[in-house]
Amino acid sequence: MSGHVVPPRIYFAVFAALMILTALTVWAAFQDFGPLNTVIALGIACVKATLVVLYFMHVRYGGRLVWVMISGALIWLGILLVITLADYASRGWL
Amino acid sequence: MSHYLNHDYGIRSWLLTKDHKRIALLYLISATVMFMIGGIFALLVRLELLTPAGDLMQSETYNKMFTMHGIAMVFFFLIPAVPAVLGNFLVPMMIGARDLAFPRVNLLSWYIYTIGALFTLWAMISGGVDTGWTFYTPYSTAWSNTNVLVTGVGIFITGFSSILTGLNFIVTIHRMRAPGMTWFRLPLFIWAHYAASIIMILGTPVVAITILLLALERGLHLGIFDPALGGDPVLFQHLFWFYSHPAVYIMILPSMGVISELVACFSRKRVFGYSFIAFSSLTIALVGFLVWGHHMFVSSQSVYAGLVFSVLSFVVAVPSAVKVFNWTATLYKGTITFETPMIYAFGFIGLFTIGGLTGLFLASIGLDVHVHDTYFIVAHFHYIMVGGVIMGYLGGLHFWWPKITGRMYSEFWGRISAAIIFIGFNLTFFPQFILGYLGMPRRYHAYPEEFQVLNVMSTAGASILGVGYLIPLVYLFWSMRYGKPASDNPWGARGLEWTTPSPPPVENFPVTPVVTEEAYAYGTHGKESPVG
Amino acid sequence: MLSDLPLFPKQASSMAWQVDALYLFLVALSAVMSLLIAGLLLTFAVRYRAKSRADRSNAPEGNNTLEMIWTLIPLGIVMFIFTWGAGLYFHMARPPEDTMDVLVVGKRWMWKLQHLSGRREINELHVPVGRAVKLTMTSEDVIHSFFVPAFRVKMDVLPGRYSTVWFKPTRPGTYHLFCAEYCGTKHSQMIGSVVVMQPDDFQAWLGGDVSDLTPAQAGERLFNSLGCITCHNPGSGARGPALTGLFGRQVRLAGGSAATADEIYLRQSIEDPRAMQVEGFEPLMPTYRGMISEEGMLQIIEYIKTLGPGPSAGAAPSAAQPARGGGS
Amino acid sequence: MADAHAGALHAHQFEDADQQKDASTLGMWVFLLTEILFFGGMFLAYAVYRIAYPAAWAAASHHLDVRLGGINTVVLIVSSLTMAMAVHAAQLGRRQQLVVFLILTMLLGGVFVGIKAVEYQHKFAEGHVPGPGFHFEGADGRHAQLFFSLYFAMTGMHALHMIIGFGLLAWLLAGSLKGRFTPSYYTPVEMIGLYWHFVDIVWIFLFPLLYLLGRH
Repeated sequence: MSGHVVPPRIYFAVFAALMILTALTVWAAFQDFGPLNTVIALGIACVKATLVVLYFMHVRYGGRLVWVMISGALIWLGILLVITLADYASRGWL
Repeated sequence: MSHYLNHDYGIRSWLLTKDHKRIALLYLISATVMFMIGGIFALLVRLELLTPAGDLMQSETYNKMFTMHGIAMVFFFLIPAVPAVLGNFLVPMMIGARDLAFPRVNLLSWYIYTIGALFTLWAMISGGVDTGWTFYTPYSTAWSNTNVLVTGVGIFITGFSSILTGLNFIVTIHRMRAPGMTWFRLPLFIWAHYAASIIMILGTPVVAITILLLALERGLHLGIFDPALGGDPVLFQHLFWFYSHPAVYIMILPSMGVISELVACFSRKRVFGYSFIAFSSLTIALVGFLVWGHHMFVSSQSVYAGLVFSVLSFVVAVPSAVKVFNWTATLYKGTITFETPMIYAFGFIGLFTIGGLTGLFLASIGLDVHVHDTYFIVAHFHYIMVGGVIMGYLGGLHFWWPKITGRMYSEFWGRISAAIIFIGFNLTFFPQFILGYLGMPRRYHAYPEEFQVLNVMSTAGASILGVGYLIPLVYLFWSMRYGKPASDNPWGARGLEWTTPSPPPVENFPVTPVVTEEAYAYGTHGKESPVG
Repeated sequence: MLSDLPLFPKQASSMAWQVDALYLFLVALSAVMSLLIAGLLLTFAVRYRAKSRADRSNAPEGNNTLEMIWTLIPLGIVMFIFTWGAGLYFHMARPPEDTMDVLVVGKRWMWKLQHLSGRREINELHVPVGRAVKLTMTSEDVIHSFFVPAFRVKMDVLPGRYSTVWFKPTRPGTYHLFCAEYCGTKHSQMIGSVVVMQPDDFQAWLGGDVSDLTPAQAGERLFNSLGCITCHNPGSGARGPALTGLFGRQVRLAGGSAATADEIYLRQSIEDPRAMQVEGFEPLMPTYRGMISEEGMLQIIEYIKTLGPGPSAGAAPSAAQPARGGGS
Repeated sequence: MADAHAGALHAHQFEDADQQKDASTLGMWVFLLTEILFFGGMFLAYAVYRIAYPAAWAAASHHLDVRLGGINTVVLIVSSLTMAMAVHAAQLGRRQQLVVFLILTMLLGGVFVGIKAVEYQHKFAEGHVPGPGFHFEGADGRHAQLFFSLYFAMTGMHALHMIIGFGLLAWLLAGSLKGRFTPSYYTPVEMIGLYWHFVDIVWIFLFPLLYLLGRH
């Protein structure tokens, strides 16, 4: 699962992408896209995080088990967020 | 012969040990101490409730008693009991490994547990804490004048010992299995621990951050749940129960694993429906995370959220029922003997059945409104926690005691004390179901007189239960020195842990075992001689 | 002694027998299931004890049909119980239209209640038999819980929020009122009683003490003394939005969002007016946080509720039938 | 996570070095999963209040310095790159490179924490620290105080992780100066690298959530 030597140019490419995305998200924050602002900011953050996980953290070259575990943890986080927020969203309903 | 107990001597060899078996014994000692502390608080609570007027102690004192009873029992006994003692000892042996994957992390987890326990004990000695083990805000953040901060720090620290234990088990079960030990040859004890470990690593961090936020609010005015700032105390309840409900499964799943081993061994038969029991553990671990809101049916969470939590709570009851049916079916056409561990297993199945069925009352949202926060819920969770977890723990402790110490305990006293515990338990907690339905709220220091008869019964039962717990403490301790030496496999049980000497050598197996058969291959190799 | 031992609390509300019916069903189900399991355990334990010579050939190690049966049948049963309990819960969560309202403030360690006629009570609640009663509750400090076992109702009472509970007493008598959510040192003394009276007796009791203003009148008095009236007057060109017919209506806020003018909206508008800026008005209103007690807040809200549609805002309305805004 | 002794190829409980490395990597990942849920609790609180009080939170967010936050984001991403390069150097057994990249990573980590300290100091000066002395110029100080409570809780926990990471890097540096790591044994470098990247990811989310949303 590990021991895979990633060529540095991939690291640099990922780094460049992260930098561009950072600039993009700052730029986007100052434009008015309405509710889309939040979507864009979080979307870019997710892309950046995915890049770091896949390349810097070598998950792209790793075994299936790590994939399963990461998705498991994200599902659990999703459970926590979605169910609790659903409570707040439906507080007024009867 | 050299084994893990005698290959090295001195306190240093224990406090710096990296042997999972010795760490299990360290946990056994500290968990027993915490159990006795929690037990003393419980007896004081029951004594106070003998009379309706609340005249034994001040209400401040009483509130601290039930709080510290809950904290000591939940965080420092029930959660580590089966996994950190029996699991630590048995997980590597059952899968044919020399140790856990990270022995130093394992030792670290015990030190973390101990430091957390010392913090909490310090908080108890220097004035105590009175928030209830649930730490509901804003009472805990703004109104209680007791040692909430120190207690919170203690529980926060201890959480990491649970995380590290779970982490160790998961990696060990994935990576350290002996050749031929496929997933579906694993003993059900391992499946149960794997499922519990998932909860430990995914739930515990949430309660850790929750307690931390509470501490920040109390100590540094970072008002995350403060209604004065527009914060929501119900959010605290969401975060708290996201861990603390699944925590129930951290306690009960490993105990269920023990019961699967006991029932198979003393029926001399493969467990009925192996894969169904295995998968029911995983189902409980997953669905158990979706039901936390049933602790909040009257908290003013939304009506629809309540309904969703209610239906999921009913769903999670099904895999538990499946386990009970499968254990019962295992007895069919078995060759059953009634040694002490088996008596505990029978006790577990009976009490857990009642605990589970009364869970249906609470999952039923319209009925829960009435019994919520009454003695009904107290009775229910003691049937699960004491009737389930502790019965399984004691059964397992007796079952593997010969392996752990190399000595047999007194079978006579074992059976007597199991019976006393069973009777005392029911007398203590069954009346509380009725009390609860009559409407006696929990955490009451004084109560209306019409509730007295049932409270007296409960207190009488508690004293019997207390005696029942003291007897094993005496004869188990006695057996360590004077007990009959145990053979490698005194019960004629299957499983890798019974193929090594009692007590086992330092690295468990002289040569790494190769597994060629299913778990619980009773019968296929002819009957082992019954216990002598 | 045991003959005095009750197994059920008194049934004193329309809800009580419904809850008891579900309870009894579950008790029966539990008894059947427990006896079934215990019976099987005992039978097998005796029949297949090591010394018996019972036939042990073809001992099964599993049976998928059986597993399906004992997974699906319990699933069906619990789903049936779920729908039963859920129906009951909806019934509890939805108060009927025509209720007698009482305002409740919990504080450590007492219950303060006020009828809409103005009569105040502490740790006691008098209600007439046969009339649905709705409580609007809030807390001054920590979380409490309003619990009347004889009515089978319970609801948490939270600081900074309003929760409601309703019940319809069916039998005169005096019943326990408990605080069910642990609230500190004297939690077990935060108790009282609910007195259910015949309607005539209740009217006599209610009229027995006329010195108090109704909550709406007290709210109006507060409204005037705090100077709210200077801006929130129904005249044109007023600096604040008119409150006539406001309660229950949709309000457009500055910034484009909308909110329903319910209790919590009014409370937030009084405490953080500039956070709840109504569209078309200047942010002039100062905060009234800390200047109004929890009871005062409930009274002002009660007063605003009575400002029904029509020009006669401010006129003393009938307190027993507060005007409720249209559906939200 | 690694339980190996210097010099020994693998610890006694493992069959071989591969099994050990496998186990260590898995263990580290499991640990990082717990960290996701740890921060997850605060993200939940954030979401609940952001949705409940959007205007107050946007106003409060305006009082954060987006330039300093942005610079810190860049600093942290560069440090992730140097950390990745450090692992790369360790894989290839380039000891000098490893030392240089570790020092660079530590430096960048130090810069990040330093800038964070400056920001905290601004908050103290402006009275934006929750508590009795809290002072806020905007319309809705109460809910803004909630924002700053979470701001300090989240960035504080993140900074604490940075400081722990800094200590771990110092330990790695000492080890690599002694030549402990070889192409066949560099598990600690890789594990601490994973941790460092994880801390970076947390910031990648904190930056938009705290500094950017509601900025326009």
